[in-house]
Amino acid sequence: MKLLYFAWLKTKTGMAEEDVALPEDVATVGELLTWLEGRGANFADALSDRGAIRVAVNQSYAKPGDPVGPNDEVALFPPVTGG
Amino acid sequence: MKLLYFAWLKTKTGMAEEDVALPEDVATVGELLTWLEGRGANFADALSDRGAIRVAVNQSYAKPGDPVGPNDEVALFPPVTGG
Amino acid sequence: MAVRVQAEDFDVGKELAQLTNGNHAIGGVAVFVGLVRDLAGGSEISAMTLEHYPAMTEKMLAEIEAEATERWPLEASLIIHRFGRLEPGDQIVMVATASAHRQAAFESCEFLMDWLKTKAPFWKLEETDQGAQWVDARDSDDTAAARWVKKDPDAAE
Amino acid sequence: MAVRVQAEDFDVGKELAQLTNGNHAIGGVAVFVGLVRDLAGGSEISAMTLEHYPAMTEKMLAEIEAEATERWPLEASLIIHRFGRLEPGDQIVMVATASAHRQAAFESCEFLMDWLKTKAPFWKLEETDQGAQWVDARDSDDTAAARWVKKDPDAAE
Repeated sequence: MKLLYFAWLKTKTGMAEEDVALPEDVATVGELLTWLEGRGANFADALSDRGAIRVAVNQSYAKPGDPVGPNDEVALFPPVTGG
Repeated sequence: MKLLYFAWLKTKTGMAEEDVALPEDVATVGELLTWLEGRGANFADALSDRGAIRVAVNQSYAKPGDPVGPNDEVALFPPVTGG
Repeated sequence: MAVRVQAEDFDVGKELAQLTNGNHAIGGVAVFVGLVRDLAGGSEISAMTLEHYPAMTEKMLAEIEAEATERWPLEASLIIHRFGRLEPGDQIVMVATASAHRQAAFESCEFLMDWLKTKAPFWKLEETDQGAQWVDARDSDDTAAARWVKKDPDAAE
Repeated sequence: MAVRVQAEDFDVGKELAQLTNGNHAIGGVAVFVGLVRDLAGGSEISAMTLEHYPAMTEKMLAEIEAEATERWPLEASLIIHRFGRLEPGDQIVMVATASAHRQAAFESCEFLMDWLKTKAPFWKLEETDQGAQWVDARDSDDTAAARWVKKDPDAAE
């Protein structure tokens, strides 16, 4: 799976993008976030406020229950502030 | 008093502007319209639908009860259609 | 804050650049540009002539703009309205309002257009293949303008 | 109907001329132009950097525009959004909608701006004398966007 991080999620995780091998029990957006939290202090910090995080799966907004798979591009970012 | 006519009020009355000497009993916008109606068939026709006529006294919208005097500029026109 | 009534065309880009130039408190500019359409009712329009009442026009537009400035926190505003003969595609009117935030800009721009449509002394004479005819005022314009009328809580007397 | 995401500045006048050119069914064009302000909260802003998610941005903007086109009878529309480093007074975004009547133009332009503010994947990093900081999303933007959510009468199931 390809993971992308934007804005302060990039700063806090310390990376803009990475390729990860998903554990078999990670099948939804919510499970992905929980798994990512366990990957270290920087991820735990970055993901501590779930309400402040938006997720896009293959460039479309996704909810916690939406499915994710190994070939997906998943982006994590704060609420948008353009315009 | 200076009278101005715009749009189809100009076409129907046959004039764009005129100077008139007001009869002494004409003191309001409503009385002015009634007096004008009696000045001939073209005026009677032009003023037959009071609801379709707007009046401005000295370049400000006026109501039937508002006063008019010999030194005023009074304009008669249909509802505006600019913009 | 400016109002112009003119026969000449105007350049929207230049006007906007002038309106906002150097004022870094402006976060958004709402603009409306009205154009001559080639259809009215069912008739093809070849041209139109905008008549107006010059002594009253600038006075009304200035009043309308002053009210917008009082009701919304505007950094700048502009109204340009043309008169004379215009053809389909020609620009008729431009209203622009600039504010720190977009909602004030949008609202005041709509307010100005609605009042201009119902208060500013302009009349359109359309040339169609049926001959020339004066455009009728639209009820929907009155309805649009009515939504801005302030309800005065002290008006009981 | 067009969407552009670019680092370069844009010329509002030229874009509008291109948008309306030759289409005489257009009676009105509503436009919004967003500019960089020099103040945020209490801090002076010297510049900002707009980050975005390129693969998603054009997709979202195209979806937003398609929905506007479905909901209002638009003759033409345009969204331009910049990214990269911008300074106070610089143009960030332009949305323009053209329709036969002004109400459709105004409403769809506001709709596009509201959705763009809450859906398009852009993030502002402001440089102030306190250092650089990511701008927080504003609740008022969510509120503004929420007013466009259609209530589906068949949604009982």
